[in-house]
Amino acid sequence: MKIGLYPGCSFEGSSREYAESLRAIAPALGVELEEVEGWNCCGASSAHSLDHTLSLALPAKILAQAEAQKMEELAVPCAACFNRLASTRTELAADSSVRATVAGMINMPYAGTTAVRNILEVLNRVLTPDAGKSLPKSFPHKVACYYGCLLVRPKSVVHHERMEDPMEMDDLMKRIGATPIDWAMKTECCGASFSITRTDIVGRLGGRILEDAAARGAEAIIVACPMCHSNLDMRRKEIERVVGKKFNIPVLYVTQAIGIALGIEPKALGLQRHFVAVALEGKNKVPQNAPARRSAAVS
Amino acid sequence: MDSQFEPKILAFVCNWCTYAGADLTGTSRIKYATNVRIVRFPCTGRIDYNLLLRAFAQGADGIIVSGCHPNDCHYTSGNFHARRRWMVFRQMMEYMGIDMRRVKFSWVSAAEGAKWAEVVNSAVADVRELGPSKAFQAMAREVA
Amino acid sequence: MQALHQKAQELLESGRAKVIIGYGSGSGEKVRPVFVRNIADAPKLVWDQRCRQNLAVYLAKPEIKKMGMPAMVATPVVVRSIVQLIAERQLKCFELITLVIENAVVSELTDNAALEAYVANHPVVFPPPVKKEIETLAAMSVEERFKFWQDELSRCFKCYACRSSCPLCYCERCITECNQPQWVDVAPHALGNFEWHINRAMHMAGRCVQCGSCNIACPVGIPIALLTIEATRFVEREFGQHAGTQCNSPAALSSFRVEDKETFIL
Amino acid sequence: MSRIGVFICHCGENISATVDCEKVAKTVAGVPGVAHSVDYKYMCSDPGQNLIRQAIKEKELTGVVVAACSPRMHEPTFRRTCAESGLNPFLCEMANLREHCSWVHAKGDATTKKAADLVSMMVEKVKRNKPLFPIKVPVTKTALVIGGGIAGIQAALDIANAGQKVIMVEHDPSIGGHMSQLSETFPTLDCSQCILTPRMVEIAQHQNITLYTYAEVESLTGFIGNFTARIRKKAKSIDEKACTGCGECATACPIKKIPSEFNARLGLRSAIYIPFPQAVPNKPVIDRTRCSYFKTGKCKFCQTKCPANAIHFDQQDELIDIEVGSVVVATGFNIKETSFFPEYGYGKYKDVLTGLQFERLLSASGPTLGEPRRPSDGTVPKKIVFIACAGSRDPAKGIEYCSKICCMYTAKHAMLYKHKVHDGDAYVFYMDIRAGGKGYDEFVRRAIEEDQVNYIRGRVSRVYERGEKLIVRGADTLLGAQPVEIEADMVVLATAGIANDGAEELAQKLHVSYDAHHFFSEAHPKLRPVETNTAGIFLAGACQAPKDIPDSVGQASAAASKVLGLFSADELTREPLIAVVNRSAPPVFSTCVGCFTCQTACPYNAIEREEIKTRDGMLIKTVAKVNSGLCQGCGTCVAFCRSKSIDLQGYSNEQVYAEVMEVLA
Repeated sequence: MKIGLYPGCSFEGSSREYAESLRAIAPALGVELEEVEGWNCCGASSAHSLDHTLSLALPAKILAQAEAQKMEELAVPCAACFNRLASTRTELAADSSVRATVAGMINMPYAGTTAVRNILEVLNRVLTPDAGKSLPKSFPHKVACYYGCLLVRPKSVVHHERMEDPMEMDDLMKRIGATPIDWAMKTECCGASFSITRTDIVGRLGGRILEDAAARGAEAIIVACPMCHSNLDMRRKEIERVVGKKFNIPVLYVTQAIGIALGIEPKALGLQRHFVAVALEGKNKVPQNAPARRSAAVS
Repeated sequence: MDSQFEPKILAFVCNWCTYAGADLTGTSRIKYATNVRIVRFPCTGRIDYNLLLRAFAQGADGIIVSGCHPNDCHYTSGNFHARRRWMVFRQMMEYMGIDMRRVKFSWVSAAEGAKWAEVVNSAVADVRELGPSKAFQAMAREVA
Repeated sequence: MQALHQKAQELLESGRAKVIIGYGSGSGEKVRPVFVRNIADAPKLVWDQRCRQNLAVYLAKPEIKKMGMPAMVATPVVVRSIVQLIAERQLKCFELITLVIENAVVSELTDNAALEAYVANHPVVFPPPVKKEIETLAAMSVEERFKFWQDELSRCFKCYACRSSCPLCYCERCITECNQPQWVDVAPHALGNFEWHINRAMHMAGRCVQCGSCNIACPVGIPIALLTIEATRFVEREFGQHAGTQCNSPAALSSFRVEDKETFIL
Repeated sequence: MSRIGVFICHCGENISATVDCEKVAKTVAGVPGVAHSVDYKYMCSDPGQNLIRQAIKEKELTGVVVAACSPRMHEPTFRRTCAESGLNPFLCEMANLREHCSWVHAKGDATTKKAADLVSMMVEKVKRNKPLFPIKVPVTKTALVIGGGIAGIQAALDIANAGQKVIMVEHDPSIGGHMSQLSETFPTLDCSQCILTPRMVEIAQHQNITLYTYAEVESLTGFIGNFTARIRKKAKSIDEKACTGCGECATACPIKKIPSEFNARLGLRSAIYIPFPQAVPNKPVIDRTRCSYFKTGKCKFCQTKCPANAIHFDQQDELIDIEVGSVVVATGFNIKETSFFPEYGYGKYKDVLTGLQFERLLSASGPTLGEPRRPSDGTVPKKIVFIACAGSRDPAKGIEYCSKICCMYTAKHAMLYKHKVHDGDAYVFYMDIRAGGKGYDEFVRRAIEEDQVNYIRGRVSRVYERGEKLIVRGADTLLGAQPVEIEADMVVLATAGIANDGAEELAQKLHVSYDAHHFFSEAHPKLRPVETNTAGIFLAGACQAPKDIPDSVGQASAAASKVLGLFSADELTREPLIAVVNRSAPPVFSTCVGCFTCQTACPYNAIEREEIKTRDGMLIKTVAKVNSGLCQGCGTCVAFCRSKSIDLQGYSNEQVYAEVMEVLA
């Protein structure tokens, strides 16, 4: 499957390991990623609270460029970027006058032909139950799938059927041999961009998430959003200070967990970059038929 | 500059669903194009295809035929009869070379005030794009 | 032919039939309908490949009805017409004697089941030119068909031979004769002709026995049978009802199934 | 020559704000045949109607067009006005300038032009209207009441006590409906069963009432005054005459772990069961989907234990055809289950309950004998949270409407909880308190002030389990949207009232209309609140919209009075808008050729065959004839008639043709 990719700024910085792990697992899952050329900031976390039209124009430019590259679909790994791109696409589809204004601002034609996909949608398409059975390793751990807010809301944009209790990541984890727990904090707020300005709030909100995951015996928290990751991983000290408790639960990107199950070495997945050390490993599956391996070697 | 082509659109609707639905459009103050004139019938079953022919012959640019959703007919089955009639009529009109995009068929219930406005607006937009009916104009020319 | 003459004589002699409607020699090589009321005239009846006209049209004519019990020499299209007329309550099977001839043997179709069985064994066959016309039209675009029919119908001068030749056009008052309101423009101009012919097609939808009599009757050679054939074949395709095959089938157009499938209703 | 009067209504400013009424009147005055054309502020007012009355007399009008609101609103009004002035009412038509023009278009020439078109269409139609006269049909003086809840019970008793016959059909094994499940009722806190059960008994014993329980309406045909209903009496597998209701069978039944419908699945019942002790009739039924015998062919324990030999496994469903003159639909409502709420746990938390379930916990006859106890561990909750508007008034949940009863019953629940658990804390999260009704607001105040229920104005965003507690997270909007978190033992959701399963299907069987939420539609939201659009069928209770007991009872009595009004005469008059097959002088008699295409088209079997014969009995021809009692005037036959021999009065070929020709002229 060939699909467009909008990396977004955190891919280059705070969530490098997300980028590394995605790029590492993509070939194994048969995904070819084509980056949007000359991409710009999506405007997340600030533009939409400053200037509404600007907050549409920034994502529109990205989408227009994707269209120019004839991409039918655009994968957006960052949940915040995904939300901005999807919101923009919805709003521009509904109102032709806004569409005209924005097209004028970005000075590019915009038709709205490129669909926006989050990483869970893409992975669910390639990592089917059948594909899961033929993975070299399994990831036999109890995990708390943490979706955060931006992948499932708002309803008018994302049209998520079970936005209070999404299951896409849980399904993916089951397919790589993990046991997702039933917990209460799946879509709670992590504090998002307060990661920088109000770490006390992050401490409180993140604390609730970690407490519930820990109480229910999770060995890892799985995320699909750079902000969720930085709040739960990078701000772990702050959380522990606010809650007054220690947590040893590592936070993994969904792509890293899958990478482990694919047998990719930890470094290629960027596991060493985390603040909270990741000591989870994949488990070798008993090879089901040896000849298959041999033929793989021959080819 | 030429003024915009304002299509004349006739709507044949049933009393119980679409007429009431169009009433609701009014009560909800939803605005739509002024091009449409509604003719009220008790039921879509009553709507004779000859009225559509007459309307086109008389210079209508577009026609809307609308009634109750399947199973909702006030008379149980008038709309089912109408549906079959329109299936055959459309087929024969097209077989004789008439572009049936000028005729919109819809089910609009008494609760679908907004849908009525959409049906009218889309009929007006579509017919405006198609322009005046060339086929009927050509045939009518001979009458004069 | 001998057998037919004999059967005709028997029927008239016994008084079971008052008139035998069949084919006789016409001008030149042609055959024409004959109405044999005297035993002595029985040998006028002819039976061969040329006998193609749909004689069922006479069943509804009041002049013929006055003659008394008819026996009709029936080709497959005649039998289909009779079945459809029975379905439309214009006729009952015992109100006529249906004679069919196969391998020089004349037999009677005495009840609905026999009529239906005969029809089932004799499916509709179009002469090659008609078949070709159907295919040509099917391949045309809507615009091309408009031009085709405008050209063809421009010759129509509303003689209504199509109507008179059709065994199923039995209305005592045709829609064209309604003037309050005037549904169909009386004049034979493009619009009036279009209105008449689409009305004829709509009226024949699911009823046309596809005999082609209207085509043969048209003095200016318009292939008008195509319209009624298309209407009826559409009904066959969409609703599964075949005209002239069932003596008690409901009218195809005024019945419905909840699961009828259309593609155009918003 | 026609002399048509045209009366243009401004409807205050409803029409005149966007339509130049004066100009329309002037334009139409020029239409041939128009003898009089005026505009006026309120045509439906007395002076407005007087304008019409006067003009009919002074100008000798032969037809009237009132251009005002929708004919669905005021056509009867203006037709009556004409009739009072000696003009046949069917010579009056309305042009819909309000709903179809002024309200949906902006002010401008195009709008005024459209208004003039709509009026002249109607002028052309009315020129071709013919005087019509009402049709008389006989009335069967028996009413069918569908549903045996409080609304159905009230309607049935009112009709029966007035001396008319009633047939009541109830879907469940017992009548009583939701009211029989309630503990106590607001605002008086009297016991629900104490006030209901005497009426249930009255139904069973009333000589004018025939009761069919465990039965459904299979079909309804006919028309006002003359319906035929087919009732399916589902097999109870019990000989009701022989059964004494002793209950031995239920004790003997080995299948006992079936969630009880009556106890909102908080209690259990057996496969052969009487739904509750005060059931009417007090006879059991066998639930064939659960019974061992019906599933495996073995068991019959109940039969061996029955002292009356009343159990018959081979009993069949029975179909009964009944003739009725009128129908009262009182099929009630249902509520959303907890599984509908993802944010409150998708129904996976045992101690998150619906209001109806909590009602059963509070009921002395309920599974806990009136003690509020947690279904999970049987302990008494010390902290309880009630969430009002669970689903209701929430467009995101697809339920925009207010369920009406929740504010009151939530106050009642909190109050009753406090009465039973004195040291407990009760919290109510609410959006608004809608306590309109006699003694209602006082009741809520009492809950807050005397029983110290904590009312928090705000929504609950999430409920989740932590250990044995339920964490309720919400906001207090009166304290500046401050987050609130309550560690509760039990959460009760006042879930939205919704239409019953199968409401849509029933509406289709009865040919009544229903709204987007499948509640049955009244004929007019204000002026005809108990009638449906189908003559002779009335609505009572929550099948029309969620309502409380007093409203349901009120509407039921209203429906009963409508039925009694209908039954007050031996004949009723019907609108003559029916189809007619033409007749003419011999030798034609009729242009109908007797193809009977119309017969297959008619949904009401109203087309009959008429044989036209000579004086000495010779058949001339067979033609179609319309039974004026059965014809409902849909006109489907008219559009199918090839020879145009059948026409519809009021929507005749000439009339509709003239409308089309005029508007495009």
